[in-house]
This record gives sequence, structure tokens and C-alpha cells, in this order.
Amino acid sequence: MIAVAAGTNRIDPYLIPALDGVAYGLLVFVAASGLVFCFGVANILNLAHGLLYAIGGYTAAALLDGGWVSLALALGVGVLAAAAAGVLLAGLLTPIATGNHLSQALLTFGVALAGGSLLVAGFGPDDPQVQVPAALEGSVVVAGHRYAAYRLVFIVVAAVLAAALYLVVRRTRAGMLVRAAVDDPEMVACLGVSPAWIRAGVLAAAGALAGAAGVLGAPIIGPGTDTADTVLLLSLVVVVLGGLGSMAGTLLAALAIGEIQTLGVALMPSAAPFLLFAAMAAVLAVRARGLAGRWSAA
Amino acid sequence: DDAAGPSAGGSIKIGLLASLSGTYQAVGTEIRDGFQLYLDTHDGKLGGRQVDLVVADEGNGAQTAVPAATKLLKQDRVSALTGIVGGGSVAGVTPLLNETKVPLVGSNGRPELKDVSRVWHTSYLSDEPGAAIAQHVRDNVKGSVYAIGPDYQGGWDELRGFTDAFAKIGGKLANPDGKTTFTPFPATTNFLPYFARIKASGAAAVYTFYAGSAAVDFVKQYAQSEIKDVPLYAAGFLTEGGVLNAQGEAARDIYSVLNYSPDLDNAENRAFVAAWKAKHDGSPTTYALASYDAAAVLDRAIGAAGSDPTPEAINTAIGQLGQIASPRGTWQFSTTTHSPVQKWYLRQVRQDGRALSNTVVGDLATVGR
Amino acid sequence: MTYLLTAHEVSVRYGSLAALDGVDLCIHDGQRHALIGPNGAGKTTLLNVIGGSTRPQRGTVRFNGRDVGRLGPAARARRGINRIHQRPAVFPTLTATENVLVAALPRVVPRRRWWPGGRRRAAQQKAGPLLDQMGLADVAQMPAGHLSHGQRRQLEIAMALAGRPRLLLLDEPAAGLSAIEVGRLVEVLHALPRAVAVLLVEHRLDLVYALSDTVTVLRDGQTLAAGTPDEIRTSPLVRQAYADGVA
Amino acid sequence: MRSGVIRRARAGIAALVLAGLVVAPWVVDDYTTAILARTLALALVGVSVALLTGVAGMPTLGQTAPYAAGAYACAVVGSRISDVGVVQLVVAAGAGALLAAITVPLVVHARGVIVLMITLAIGELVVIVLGRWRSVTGGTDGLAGIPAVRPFWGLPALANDQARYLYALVVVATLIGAVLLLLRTRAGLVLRAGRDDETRLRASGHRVPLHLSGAHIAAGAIAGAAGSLLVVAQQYISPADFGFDTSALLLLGVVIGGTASVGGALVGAALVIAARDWLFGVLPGHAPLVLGALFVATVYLLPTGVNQARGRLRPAQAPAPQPAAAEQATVAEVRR
Amino acid sequence: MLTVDRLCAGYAGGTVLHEVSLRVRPGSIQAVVGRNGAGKSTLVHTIAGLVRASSGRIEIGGVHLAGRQPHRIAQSGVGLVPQGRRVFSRLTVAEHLHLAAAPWRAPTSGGEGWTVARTLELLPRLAVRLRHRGCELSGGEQQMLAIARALLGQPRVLLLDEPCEGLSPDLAARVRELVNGLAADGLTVLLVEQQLQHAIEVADRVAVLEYGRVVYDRPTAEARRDPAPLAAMVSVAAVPPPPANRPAPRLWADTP
Ligand SMILES: Nc1ncnc2c1ncn2[C@@H]1O[C@H](COP(=O)(O)OP(=O)(O)OP(=O)(O)O)[C@@H](O)[C@H]1O
Ligand SMILES: Nc1ncnc2c1ncn2[C@@H]1O[C@H](COP(=O)(O)OP(=O)(O)OP(=O)(O)O)[C@@H](O)[C@H]1O
Ligand SMILES: [Mg+2]
Ligand SMILES: [Mg+2]
Repeated sequence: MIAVAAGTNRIDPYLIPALDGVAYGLLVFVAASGLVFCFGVANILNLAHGLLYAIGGYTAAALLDGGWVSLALALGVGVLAAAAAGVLLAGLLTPIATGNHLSQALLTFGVALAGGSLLVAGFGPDDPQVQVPAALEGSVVVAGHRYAAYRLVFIVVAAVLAAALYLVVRRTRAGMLVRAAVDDPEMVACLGVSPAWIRAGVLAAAGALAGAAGVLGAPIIGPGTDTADTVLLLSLVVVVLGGLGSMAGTLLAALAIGEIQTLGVALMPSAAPFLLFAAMAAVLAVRARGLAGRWSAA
Repeated sequence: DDAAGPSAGGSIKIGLLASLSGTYQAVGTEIRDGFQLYLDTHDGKLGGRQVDLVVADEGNGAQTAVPAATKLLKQDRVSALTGIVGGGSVAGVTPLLNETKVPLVGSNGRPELKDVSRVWHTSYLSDEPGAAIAQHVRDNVKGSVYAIGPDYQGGWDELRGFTDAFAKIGGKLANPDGKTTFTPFPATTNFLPYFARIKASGAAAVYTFYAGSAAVDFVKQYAQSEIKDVPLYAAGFLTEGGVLNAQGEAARDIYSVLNYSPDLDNAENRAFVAAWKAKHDGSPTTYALASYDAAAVLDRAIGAAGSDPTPEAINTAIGQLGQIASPRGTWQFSTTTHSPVQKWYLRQVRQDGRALSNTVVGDLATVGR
Repeated sequence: MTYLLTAHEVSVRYGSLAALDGVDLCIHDGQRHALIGPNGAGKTTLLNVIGGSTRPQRGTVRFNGRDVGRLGPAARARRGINRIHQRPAVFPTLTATENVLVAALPRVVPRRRWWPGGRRRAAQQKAGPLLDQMGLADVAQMPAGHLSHGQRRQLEIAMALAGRPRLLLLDEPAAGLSAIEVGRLVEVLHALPRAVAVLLVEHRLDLVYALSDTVTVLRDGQTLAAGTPDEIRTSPLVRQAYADGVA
Repeated sequence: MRSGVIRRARAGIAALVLAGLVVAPWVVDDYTTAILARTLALALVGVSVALLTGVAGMPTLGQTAPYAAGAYACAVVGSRISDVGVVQLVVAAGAGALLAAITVPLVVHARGVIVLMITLAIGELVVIVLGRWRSVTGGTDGLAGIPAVRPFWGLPALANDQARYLYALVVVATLIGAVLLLLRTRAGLVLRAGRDDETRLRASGHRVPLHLSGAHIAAGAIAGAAGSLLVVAQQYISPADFGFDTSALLLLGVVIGGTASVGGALVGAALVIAARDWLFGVLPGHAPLVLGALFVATVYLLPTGVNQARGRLRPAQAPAPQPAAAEQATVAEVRR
Repeated sequence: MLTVDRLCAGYAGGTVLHEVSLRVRPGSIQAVVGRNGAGKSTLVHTIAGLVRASSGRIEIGGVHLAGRQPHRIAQSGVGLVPQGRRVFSRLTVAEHLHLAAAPWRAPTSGGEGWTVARTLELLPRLAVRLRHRGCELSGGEQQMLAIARALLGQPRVLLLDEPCEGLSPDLAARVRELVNGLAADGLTVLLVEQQLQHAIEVADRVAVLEYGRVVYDRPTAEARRDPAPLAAMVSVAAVPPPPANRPAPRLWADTP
């Protein structure tokens, strides 16, 4: 393999960006997966998603000490903490009717603002250090190029998450209930299931996913004052671009964003700042026109 | 409630505007603490007058800085303004300064301004670090140098300082088109594609400028990338303050140029560092130092402004200060740009006891216009 | 004779399911035509095709001598095809009066065209009587979202009438209406100008026979029979069609 | 009638607020006056957001784009061509409308969250362009040194905070009046109907894209005019004034005010912006925390805002208007 | 036994139900008729917990229900076929059935309980639409799905709000037959129906709601014996025949 790529041809410099696009795209997917579930599937607009991720990130920074045990511990604590935060959010959301995105946005944005500054107050304004196990810290050689080992691991994690999420949403009774509650929570209640519990479950699951993403993603999109905003924005872009809840679409969108941010940047550095948003606006506009307003959210 | 006017009761109101929330909170906090440290070590007095320090939050930039500054200037009626992290915020505040005739002794951001009659800075001009290190890079790097930085005013200035000076003394950039590569700011969190380009360019060294989270990402990814063995030179913020902790091992051996380092050997610095360490964890940064010096400047200017230190009088007095002794060594305001003429140091990230820290490894040029 | 509407060989497929399979339908000015058939026969789909909200895979729709196959629902409405939906569709936050007003706007011509607000005033003059006629005078100022199911149905009929149709598409207008309201509906339909053609989908056969000149029976997307109400009433085929839908 | 009482009470409150706003500069200090002037500009953008979000059903995070276009156009005109306010206003409104018109093809076919994201992208792109087009915009450091404006030929330049504020107040009041008039015409009615159920509106024969384009351009013009007011109030503009956080706060302000109500939007946006600016001054370092808590509290405490909006968007108890039937695989649910 | 006692309920706009009282014995069918907007759906929704009762009592088998959450009420055995179908537009028919099925809930009535197979047998059209989503069904198919959804919850009390709307006549008759059978199995049924003759055909009692008040509530036997008062109340005139010569158009006489 090394021999193949060793000749410095014109593709070679773009090999690593292309691979990195995959890894980065998958990271974005993992970060966004909680929001896919929450917003794409359950139609709860949670602008505090970035905060949930940041909770995971800060947990990782606080607990990781370079050993595998601490990684497992951080993962557990991060997931639990973020899931608990999700349940709290669900409790806050209960008094306002579901389905109205704007008041949900108002509430969750407020929570994100307040929670974000509490996190920073608790952990300090400096970006904390994140120490992953030494085996993952280094770089490996891929096709004659050095590449961060940790990012390779992500490819596996993300694949597992994507598959699990798909199965839960499409195949389980819980997933069906969630989708049904989007259409008509009252009728779900008439089936004997409390929509409030569904909402709590959804936000807990979304929190757990975000927490996991935050812990695992900490070495890449590390915890810091801006993390929550960055993650929220990227996730929203991915979820909407992916067609609101379609798992395959979301994965595709995440990968596209990964490649735009890496390969696109490598190919057209001067256009780099415009790439993401221009591509997003173009894709969304074309799709909206293609469907001529018949955008179905499923 | 105007009783706190300059002459009443021997006290004076100073406004401090810094980012106490948002992206630049770390810098803003240092700036506040640096100023406070000077006050604490000088009985809370500047120029013999009790200081009433009014702090306001600059937030993420001009859109929050302007109203906050308006409050300091028009409601609290401070006699002088200090702090301000972002260059854009300074630009936004300047019209207010001219309207209220209050001087600003800034301690960080420094935009290009046509009229600096009321604007002073204790930090430096953005193009100075690059200019100061160019000769050293030219002498020590065998080959071309790749220049890369963030795509905003500060980044443009920082990199221009280096590339202009470097070109003037015959240095060659490795960038394919001979122009600096700018990365979207603050959107870039992934620098790997840029590293691939640097690798392809065959550069013998890299010169850069990043601060805050971007600096952490840049350094950590650099250390894992295929150009990890290419020497990295940078304007000092790349490894300054809190970011160095977050970077950890990845920052080892990075060269940086800065007007200050906590291990400088002079009496002022020893006192400053000791006082800082008594109150805070870790060593002081250049941000804290600049703010500390801003307080020193105000201290002397208010003292020199006579019995009625009006904002105008303070402004005039600042212009006549001459040499200022400081932890960074002696410096003075340039008469044209109102920013320091000062000495620059080359530093390298090295082991210092248990932690990594920036260690001075040499003196560079004295720069200032 | 020239027809107001001709739908020729219309086919609509959803995946493997043929909702309409080569259906022909012709309606001339002023004709009262009913479309019946068991559930899932394709009646609503045919109405959608004529109204322009569904594009057929095959077949043409001509209205008033022109091919309207490429026009959207709005353009067809401006040419005079107005409809009510099987699920009453109204503007929930607008009052009943405003609902009718909105529906009337595209087709009213104010006396003084250049007068600002003239069109709106002209439309307003239509809304009141229409609501009265549908028995909605009491709830005229209620937001449509607060109306009961049947009231919404009546409101939508008023809206369709306000559009001054040349062809009125009615998808189960009597469903959910109480006896009195059904009577009122029949009265209103009878009072329509002679020139207005009506295509009526309805499961209540008593109404169909009372209101229509001609009847088409659909089943599984195909025309099963067509004729006068009397012919249909007695056709064993039709009875069978319905029975099959149940078995 | 109860609604009559409410209407009269509302008119009374509006009159009181207006009177208060007129005398404000003589009552409060310069700082408050300056902040009020700036807030008026932003509140006017809030009105344009409400026009799109609440009335037309196109929730937007991108009104900062025409706002910025107007502001920069005004700044450029102000420093190079004319210091006459009316000229600047017209140019700014034109620039805003033009930018909105250019982006119409992007947004007019999209609905709901999709519009939100497209407009977000447009706003971000505009900010990026502003930051890089240094010869005109002054880059990320912004444009300062814009000469004081004179409202009309022959009038003196506005040299102090009071004068600038009153100028902004007159402009805002005039434009709001125009918007209110516009909403009383059939245009307003049709827009509201389209927000409710676009499929139904089409079935009645309305050209929905045309109406939405018109609304988008009108909102752009209003935001552009607001941009010119920002220049007057602040005498300095930079890309930071038009960032995502501004859009987000404006949208939230509009939600608090009740999305579809112009007065509500004005008050909501003004409150949010004023609260932010004030908090950054008085509670350094804790502004986001308090602001966030205020948002949360608002959701529960302000029935006239959020809940009213909810009532408008979906009647609480009625069988949810659920466009499930085959004939309308549909838009209404996504637009809600 | 479903008991509604002096029930008042309504919306923010005002009270709709005024002291409504009904008693439905187990195994019997109570029909409710009334003009559009009389409050029939409000009554059904209040029993199901979707509209909050402002006063009065709702009891099932001695258990007090007013004020409980809708899902609690559903858990205690109340099934609802709402007006307007309200199927889940994003779920396929199969998913609807899977979701609604509550095989663990023992059928309290005499019947053998509802399974997916049994409902599909009753409504065969659904069987060929299993993979279609709710929004892709025809109106009648949606109605069938709504009925199936309610049955699969093994209700003890069934609230039917115009269950035959949009069903073809034969299928409607079949549904009425089914309702009869359910009652025979011991189910308590509240049936809202517009067509009076159909209501009388199946129900044991029929009540008329007018402006939110019960103005008539008698056994159907009595109504059959003496139909006049009831007929007058809901004015079941036969469908008027077309007038011999249609009157001049008066809706838009002003334009050509
Ligand atoms: N969007 C769609 N996707 C898939 N299948 C559809 C769609 N719309 C309709 N169908 C199917 O097409 C067939 C015809 O539907 P249509 O709504 O025309 O029936 P209908 O005659 O109006 O029946 P009903 O009397 O029950 O309203 C139905 O079997 C339905 O399931
Ligand atoms: N969400 C709501 N808000 C305010 N009023 C409402 C609401 N829903 C219904 N109403 C009013 O309550 C009254 C009764 O409505 P309801 O739906 O119970 O009537 P109904 O008897 O079921 O009529 P239909 O036969 O048309 O279904 C109506 O006058 C209606 O306007
Ligand atoms: Mg149908
Ligand atoms: Mg009803």
C-alpha cells in the first residue's frame, strides 16, 4: 500500500485530507447524532445540544488521566451527566406544548446560555487539557502519511452509533412511539403512553449520545468556551442538511461536511471560509425547490 | 451621582473593559487581574488617588463592547479607560473616546487607527512580533518558511509583520503562491488539510500566529501530523497562558517571540511574578503584564496631571511620561503610534520542573515606531 | 359538444399500487357529476389530478379547451377550478370571515380597480352572505381553528364557493354534517348558477342521487360504470363493487 | 365586548409608550439615550424578523444580512457621498431590499427549519464577505469615522445623543406605521393565511411564491433602513454587529413579543437587546448567565408572548390540524 | 359502566359543555347526536382527558377519571376513535398496529381480545396497505386504521366519534355491526353519529346534545315507538329534491 501511494503524484497531497474528511465527518456525525434523534426524529428543537456535548467534554477533561480506566470512567460519568441534563431539560420543556419550535428555541437557548456560563465558571475559562490513553495519542502511518490514531478509532465508534440509532428509531417500539408523538402527542396519550415520558426519554437519550460524543470527541473538538456553539451549529447543519431524521441522509451530510472542511479546504484554500455555508445554502435551496414545498420531515 | 468627579475627595474613576465572558474570557480575565494586581500592590491608588475601578464586560466583540463602553464613559464618567481585548472593540470605542475626550490606555487589541490622539497601548502593534523574529528565522532556518495564520485583521497584521520583514532580508516563503495561507477564523477547528499542503510545499519551518482555542487545536494537531518534525515558530500567543496547559506535550520545543516572559531576570519582574503567584496559580502572561503596565502608566500620568486630573490632563501627561520601568524591561511610548518601543525575546517551550513553560532562549530586536 | 373538463387516460401510480389506471372523465358546463366507489378506489386521487395537486404519470387534463396538465393548483384555481378537501382544510388562525375573504380575493374584481383596498372591500361584501348561507353567521368571527369538525367542512365549502368556480370539486362535502347542515348544503348546491359544473365525491348515495345528473363508479383505479343515477342505482355491478370493497 | 376593551387598553399602552419614548431623552442620561437609539435600530430589525417569522411563516436567522447591507451602504454613502439622512435611509433600504431580492430564489421554496438554516447561511456568508472586503468595509475591524448625519437638506448635523435618538425614533415610528398599514391590507391577510396552510392558499388560487418574495423583499428593506439607523446611533459598524448572536437574540426577542405582532416584536426585540447591553455593563462576566435565566423565566411568565404565539401557531385543544390526508402530503406541519 | 355527571368543560374561549349527564351501562351503546358545533366531540375529548373538565364527574366502573392525564385514562381501558382520524402520518400501517397492540391487557369483556390478525380480518383493506404510511392512505383507509388502533388497545370503554365518516356504505354498516357485537361482549360504547337512523339502529339509548346541553336522552326503543320528538329535535328532513326550475343564481349575480 505504501508503495502505491509513495510516488508523489497529484492525488497524493489530498489523500490525507480525504481520509481526514471521513474521520472528521464521522466525528460531526457522532456529535450530531443526539440532535438527529431529538430534533430530526422527535421534533424537539434543543438548542442546548451543544451544552450537553460540552458537559461530556468537560467531564472527559476532568477525569481523563491517560489511562484506559479513566476513559471508561469518563465515558460513564459523561453519559450519565449529560443524560441527566437532558431529563432536566425535558422537565423544563413540559409546560410548553410540543410542536412549537420557537418557544422551545427560546427556552433551550436560555438554558444553553446559562448552563454554558456555569460550566465555564466551574471549569475556568482556559481550555482544559484532554489526555487520552497513550496508545491513542500518537499517530499511525497510513499510505505513507502520518495520521492521528485517535481519529481512526472514531470511524468505528461512529459506525456503531449510526447502526444502533437506526435500529432503535426504525425497529423498536420506542422509536415508533417517538415518531408517533411527533405527529400527534394526544393520540399517543390515548394509546396509554405519556408524551411527557416520551419527551423525557428522548432528551435523556439525546443527552447520553451527546455526552458520549463529548467525551469521545474531546480530543478533537475539545471542551472550551466556544465548544457548545460550534457543536450546536455543526449539528444543526448536519441534521437539517441530512433531511431531518433520515439516518442515511444525516450520515451523508456529515461526511459531506467533513470533506468540505478538509478536502474542499485543501483544494480551494482561498474559498475556504465560504465553502461550508455556501454549500449548505445551495443544497437546501435546491432540495426545497426540488420538492416544491412538499418537504416531508420523515 | 456625579460626586466621583476627578477632583472630589482625592479619588478617581477608571473604567476597565475586558472580555469576561465568551470566547476571549481567558484573556479578559488576565487583563482584569493584571490591573487589579497593580492596584493591590499599590494600596488601591493611582497617582496618589484612591481608584474607583468600574469593570464592564466586552463580550465577544464590538457589538457588546460599544454599549458597555458607552456606559463607562457616559454614565459612570470614568476619567480613563483601560483594557479591551479585541481590535474591533477598540475601533468601535474610538468614536466614543473622541466624543467624551477620555483617554484609552489599552492593554491588548490594537487596530489601525487614523487618529491616535487619545489612544495608547501598552502591548504592541500586531505586526511587531513577526518583524522582531524575522532575522532570527532567516539566520537559523535552512530553506523556505511556510506562513499560515487566521483570517481576520489580527492574523493579517501578525503575518504581514513577519512576511514583509522576512522578504526584506531575502527570506523565501514556501507557500506555493508566495502568499500567506489564511484559515477561516474562528471556524477552523481542523488544520490537517493545511498541514498536508505544508508537507507538500517542502517547507523547512513554519511561522504562525494563533491564540486561544485555535492555538490549542493547531498545536495538538501539528504534533500528530506528518509535519510534526518541522520546526514551528510563532508569535508568542501560540503557547501563552492557559493554552499551554491544554496543549501539553504537543507544545514542546515550539519557538515563539514575545515582549515578555515570566522568567526575565530583572527586579520589577521578580516582584511582579512573586506578587502574581501569591494570588494566582501559574505564571503571569503578557496579557496580565500589559494590563499591569497600563495601570503603571495611569499611575504616573495621574500623578503628573496635577491637582485636577481631568481626562484631558491625563491624556497630555501620558504623552510626556518618557521611559517606563516594567517587568518586561524598560520601554516608552512611540510618539507616532502611541504604542511601546520595546525589546522582544525568543522563547522556547521547555520542561520547567514538572510543567512545560516558555523559557527565554535569546534576545531579539528592539522594535517600535 | 365541447367539454368544460376532459381527463383522458389518467394514470397515477404509487410504487406498485395503481391509484388510477387509465381513467377518462368528461364534464360539460353546468353538469353535476358524481364520483362514487369503495374506499381506496381513487376518487380523491382523481380530484387531486384535476385540481393540480397530483401530477399523473400518464394522461392529460384539459379545462375549458386548454391543456392544464402543467399548471399548479393555484393557476387552475384562477382559471376556475375550486375544491374542498376530504379533510377540511381551513386557515386555523384566521377568522371564518377572513378565511372566506382570502378565498375570494383572487377572483373578485373591484369596481374601481386602482382604489387601494378596493379588492379587499369587494371580497368582504361576498364573505358575509356566503357565511350566512352556510349557517356560519354565529361563528363568523371565531378563528377557524376553534370551529368544530363539521363547521370547518361548511367553512371550506363557503371558501370554495367564494372562489367563484366554473368547476367545483367536492370531496365528501356531507361527511360529518348533521342533518340540518346536509339540508342546507343541498339547498346551496341547488342554488348554484346553472353554469357551474360540480364534481361530487360522496359515500351517501341518497345525496348522490339527489344532486347529480350523471355518476361514475370507480374501483381499484378503474372506471367500473358510468351513467345516470337511475342506471347506477339499479346496476348490480355497482352493488358488487361496494360489497367487494368490504369483503 | 371584551376584545374591544383589550384593544382600547392596548392602544392606550401604545400611546403611553410612545409618549414615554418621545420625552425619554430629556429624562434619562446620555448613556441611556445612546443605548435607546441603538436599541431602536435593532428593534426595527426585530419588526422585519416578525414580519417574516410570524406573519409570513418564514422563520429567519438571516435578517442581519440586509441589515448589514443597509448599514454598510449607509456608511459608505455617509462618508463618501452625502450626509443627508433621507438619502442614506433610501440607499440603505434599497440595499437591504436588493440583497433580499437576490436571496429570494434561495428561500422562497423552503419552509420552516429549512428557511432558518438557509437564512443562517446567508447571514454568515454576508459576515464573511464583510470581514474580507477590506477596501469597502474596513475588514473585521469595521468602519469608523462616519460623519454625523443631517436628517434633511438644510438641517444641522446631529451632534449629540438626544438628536440622534430622536431621529431614530421618528424613522422607526414612520416605518412601523407603514408596516402596520401594510398588514391591514390584503397582503397581510394573505401572508397570514399562507403561514397557516399554504396548500389551501394555493388551492384558492393565490400565487404563494410571489407573496413570499414580496414579504421577503419588504422585510429586507426595513432591515436595511434599520442598518442606516445603527450607523447613526453608533457611528461605527463592524461585522461583529451582524453576527449570528444578533440574529439569534432578535429571533428570541420576536418570539417573546409574540411572533406575529409588530408591536410585540418591537418591544420583545428591544427588551432582549437592551437587557443584553445593560447586563454586560452592570454584571461583568455574568451577563450570559442572567440573560439565559431571563429567557427561561420568560417562557413561563409571559403568557402574552409565548403562549399567545403558541395559540396562534396551533390551537391548544382543537383536534390538531393534522394534514395527514393523502391529498395534502404537506407543508403546513413543517412551516409551523 | 361509564357515568358522566353534571360535566362542564370548554376552551379558553368559553364553556362548551353545560352540566352534561349520561349513564352508559356495560354492554350497552349510547348514541349522541346533535348539530355541528353542539359539543359532541368536546364531550368525547373530555372523557378521554384531552379537554380538561371544569367541573363534574366522570367515572368508569367506580373509578373517578376527571382531571387525570389522558394516558392514565387510556390505561384504565378507554379507547378512542377520534373525529378526523388522526392517524400518525409518518408511521406505516404495520407500525400503527404494532404500537397500538396491547396483548398483555386482558380483554375484560367477554370477547376473545383483539389481535392484529383479527383486526385485519375485519378490515381487509388494511392488510394490503401494511407498508404504507398514514399520510398515504385514502380517507376511508385512515378511518379503518383509526378504528383498528382503538380496538387493539383492548378497551373496556370505547368512544367512537363519527367512526363511519368517509367509509363506504357497506363498510359503515359492517362497522355498526361490529359495534353491536362489541357491546354484546360487554363493552361500553359511546357513539357519536350524525345520521340519526343509523344511531337508532345500533344504540340502546340516544341522547341529543344542543348547545352543550343534553336535551333528550331516551332508550332507542322509545324513540322508535315515537320518533316525532327526536326527529323534530334534529330535524331529519329527507334530502330535499331538486327544485323543478333552479332559482336564479344569486351568489355572484353581479359579474358575468
Ligand atoms: N401519497 C400516496 N402514496 C401512496 N399511496 C397512496 C397515496 N395517496 C393515495 N394512495 C393510495 O391510492 C389509493 C386511492 O386513494 P384515494 O385517496 O384516491 O381513495 P378514495 O377513493 O378517495 O378513497 P376514500 O373513499 O377512502 O377516501 C388508496 O389505496 C391509497 O392508499
Ligand atoms: N379549540 C377550541 N377552542 C375554542 N372553541 C372550540 C375549540 N374546539 C371547539 N370549539 C367550540 O366548541 C363547540 C363544540 O365543538 P365540538 O367540536 O365539540 O362540536 P361537535 O358537536 O363535535 O361538532 P361536529 O358535529 O361539527 O363535529 C363549537 O362551537 C366550537 O366552536
Ligand atoms: Mg377520498
Ligand atoms: Mg365533532
